[in-house]
Amino acid sequence: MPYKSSVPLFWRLKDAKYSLVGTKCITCNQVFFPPADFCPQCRRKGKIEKFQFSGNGEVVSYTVIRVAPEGFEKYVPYVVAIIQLDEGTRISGQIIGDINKVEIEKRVKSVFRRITEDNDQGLIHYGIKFEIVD
Amino acid sequence: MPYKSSVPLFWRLKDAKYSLVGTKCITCNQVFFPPADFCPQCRRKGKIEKFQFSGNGEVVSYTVIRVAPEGFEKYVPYVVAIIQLDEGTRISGQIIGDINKVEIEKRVKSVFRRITEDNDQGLIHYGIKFEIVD
Amino acid sequence: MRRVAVIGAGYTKFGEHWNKSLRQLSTEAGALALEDAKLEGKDIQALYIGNMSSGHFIGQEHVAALAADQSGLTPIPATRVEAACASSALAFRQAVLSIMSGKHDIVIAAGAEKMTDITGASALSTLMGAGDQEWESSIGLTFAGLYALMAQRHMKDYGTTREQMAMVSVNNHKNGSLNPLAQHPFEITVEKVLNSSLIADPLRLLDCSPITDGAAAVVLVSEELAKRFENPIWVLGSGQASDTLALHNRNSMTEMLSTKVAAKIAYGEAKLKPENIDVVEVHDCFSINEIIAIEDLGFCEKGQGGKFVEDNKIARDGERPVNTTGGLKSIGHPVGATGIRQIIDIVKQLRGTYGSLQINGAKTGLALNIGGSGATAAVHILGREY
Amino acid sequence: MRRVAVIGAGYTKFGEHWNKSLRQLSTEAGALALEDAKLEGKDIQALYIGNMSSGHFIGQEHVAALAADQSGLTPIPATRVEAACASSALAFRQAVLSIMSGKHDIVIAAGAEKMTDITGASALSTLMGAGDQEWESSIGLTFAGLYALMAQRHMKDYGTTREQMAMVSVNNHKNGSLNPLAQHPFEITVEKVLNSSLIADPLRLLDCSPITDGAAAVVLVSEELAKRFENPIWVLGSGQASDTLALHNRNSMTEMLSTKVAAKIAYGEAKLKPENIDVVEVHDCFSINEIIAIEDLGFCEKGQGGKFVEDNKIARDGERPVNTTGGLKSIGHPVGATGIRQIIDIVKQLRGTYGSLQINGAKTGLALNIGGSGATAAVHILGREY
Ligand SMILES: [Zn+2]
Ligand SMILES: [Zn+2]
Repeated sequence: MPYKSSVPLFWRLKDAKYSLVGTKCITCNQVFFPPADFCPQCRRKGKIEKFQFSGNGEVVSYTVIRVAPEGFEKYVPYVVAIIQLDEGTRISGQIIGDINKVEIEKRVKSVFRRITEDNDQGLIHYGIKFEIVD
Repeated sequence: MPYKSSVPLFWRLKDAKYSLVGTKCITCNQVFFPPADFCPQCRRKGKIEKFQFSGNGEVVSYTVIRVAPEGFEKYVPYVVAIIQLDEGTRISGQIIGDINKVEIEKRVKSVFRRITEDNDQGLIHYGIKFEIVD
Repeated sequence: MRRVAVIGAGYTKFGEHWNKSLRQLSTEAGALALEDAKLEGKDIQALYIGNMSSGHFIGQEHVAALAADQSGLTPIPATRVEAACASSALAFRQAVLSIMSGKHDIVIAAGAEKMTDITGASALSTLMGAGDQEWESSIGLTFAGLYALMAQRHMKDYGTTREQMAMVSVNNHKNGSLNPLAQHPFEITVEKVLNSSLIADPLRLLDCSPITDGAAAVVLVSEELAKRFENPIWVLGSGQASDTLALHNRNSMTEMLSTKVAAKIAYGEAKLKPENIDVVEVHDCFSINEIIAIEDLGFCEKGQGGKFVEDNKIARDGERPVNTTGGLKSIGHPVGATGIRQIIDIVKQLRGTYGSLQINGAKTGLALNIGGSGATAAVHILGREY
Repeated sequence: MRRVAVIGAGYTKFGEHWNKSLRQLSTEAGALALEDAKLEGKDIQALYIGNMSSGHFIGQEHVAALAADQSGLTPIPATRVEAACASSALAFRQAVLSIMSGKHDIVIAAGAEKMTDITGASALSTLMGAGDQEWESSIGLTFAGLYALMAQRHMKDYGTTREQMAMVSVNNHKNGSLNPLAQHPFEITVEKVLNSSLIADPLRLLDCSPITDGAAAVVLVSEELAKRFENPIWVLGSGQASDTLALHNRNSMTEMLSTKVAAKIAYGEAKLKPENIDVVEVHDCFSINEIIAIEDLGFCEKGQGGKFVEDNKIARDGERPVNTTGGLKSIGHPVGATGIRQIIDIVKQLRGTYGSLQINGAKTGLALNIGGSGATAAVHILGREY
């Protein structure tokens, strides 16, 4: 199956996946999450630094996944959303809690949760999810 | 891993894999194994029929596999050869028996044996192997 | 620039071919195209094939060489092109470019996918190889999920209704009921769509194209050679564009920039406008995508796609017939084959000899093939005359 | 026909990049090529990328869109080309054709593979996706096994010796010891090769190229634009050919028909003969393949490749320097990146400014990239002048 998790992959992405650490181009102030290695606008003139996102944001769109891909079958139904982070970029993430409370434009904050289990490798994957802020 | 076995695949190839049934173009008398659906020489003028190979042939080249791909690890070392079948085409296959008796140009005959086990699906795959004719 | 024409075309029955392998399907489609062109294998100078994920579906890469081998076409150059569900429109484009370049004069372009040798769940996961595996697949998103996200926002921003999306599927099944090669050649109703099981809200089973095996192939020739063939159909424009792989990295979720850019190029090359297009093939992997595509291609204003469908303008006898032979929904969606299947249906309409599927008087046609959630789009415009 | 030149080139360090993903490696190679060309991202009109099996190695298809996205090059057309280990030579060729066609004037062609995120056994199995999965992989054949079958027969038919094969690896490691980007930049001895562990008789570990991560990219421009750049290197010939996917379906196991056909086309286009080629890159995935390649390319008679190596004719100061920067054996073999890496090493030799790697006076070069056990071959000939 295509979603392939590996130890080096998780190691490479741990700051981002576990702590919402992205990057920022201090030349033009654009922020990037997932972290970008270089600024597509400034290119060679860009200067990239690490940047900590607060995890606060707003629902741009969402759906309820009822037929899941391999590895996620036992979590259905679950909500997946696109979140506009306050600092200025977007990310896909699950929203936990009452499905009926999820709406476009609702505020969310990030929480740290189990994402899935990898039966092949016996690994449990954790990462950032979101919950609705009342 | 790329070698993907599936029930439909085995079903499609069962006559060939289990019984060395190939095909023959009765327009030009060329034989095909693996079975070809159409004759690349005669193309639309070709007429394809099933054709039973005897399983007798000769070693064109061989090697001893000592580092195996997934699914074959426990069989190393094993001999893989290209066999010229008497009826006129070539096939890759394992040669069982004493590794030291295998040589280019030696005569072989086909036997039915276990090929590998598929741990994902719990299937045991059987098929044609060869042995040296003294 | 050197002009290029399609002079042979054919696709296999689409469906679950448990008795046929990828190599058999590819060979079959190639033979159909050659027969249609009244050419022999030895006339072909190069082969391009679109295929998304044979590595996962059947454990086989290097499928261009395999197709050339199995069709007895070696030693001609054989090249596989991949861009998820847009793989074969890109293979078609490379075939066009190779003739324009002067390297070749007669080229076969094919698309093939064998999806049913693995389980449905495994196929769904394989399809997500088209999305961003680090940031989309990893959180449990599916393809239906990505298009559901677009649908939710399209409904919110433009008032597009659940019923309008259902009408896309109804239209395509109605057309597909006329197509003997379709996987699901029967009519459905809006009610049936709305009562089918939820896959990813608001999308239901009958909003989604199926898992399919199939192959499609065309023969392309240079301007000079085209004149020797009956009824050549000309490639008037070829546009291709890319966008971010992840949906969340785009500014808008209700339009596809890749489609808009590709369409602009294709219209420009063809010197045609949306109102000059007689028959249209769009990529209805999910019903919402047909609505978005109709807007992005300029057949109506942004946000009016749902209304356009509701007003029956996409019907075979409507203002702008779309997916006249069934679309991905009814014909099926063997991902790597769809782009060329679309082009073949345009070619057959433009020839004017498509039997019960014929849209009378069609002189120009457009095919839009999309990869993933829109990271790749390819637009081809074809015409009876140039 | 419109001429095409390479005006920018660069490859990443080859090796096990546990801290870098495919997307990072691709972006890095692209940036190196753009910097070398003194161009900006906005100047690039299309992207081609060769990649064999990202679907298996990292669970990601659609990598051309990903590369365009990550490099900030959207919405330009981005196309992935796959032909096993020959993927990037074919991507290069499509870039050339796209410029010849007149569609584009400045194109980036890249190759990338990330192979070390999975285990070695799994990587071996993935590589067999290049062979025939129904009739080769299914009986336990490996890639080393396929080349071992060729080696056994070459030894029997032509008296090629175990030592001559070892000398291929010794030569390539000697050259690679000068290359700071090589994965294994150290010298080895014939004895060391002969004492390394058996992989598939007669091939031993040091006959085999390693598992590698890496990426390579070049910028190509049309004839008209080339004049504005310093030291353009011209594409004089591009040949590509196919053969049966399975080794057992070929008449000969000691030569590759695909190489011979591709070479004939490339020599013809370049109006050059083997004796006019100053530097050569061949596909030494296994030592025997360099010997077969030298013969098939016409640098010696059939069967004399072993002797050619033994007589040191392939050395940097020999009659026909081969793999002057280390070859696949010493530099490493990220399968989808190798074809363009080879072309880059030819380009840098022809520019005449390759520092300690320079072969003095090189004016013409040839690169041979092979897919699988020879079902695909691509030969490119480049030159300082045309
Ligand atoms: Zn910046
Ligand atoms: Zn025949």
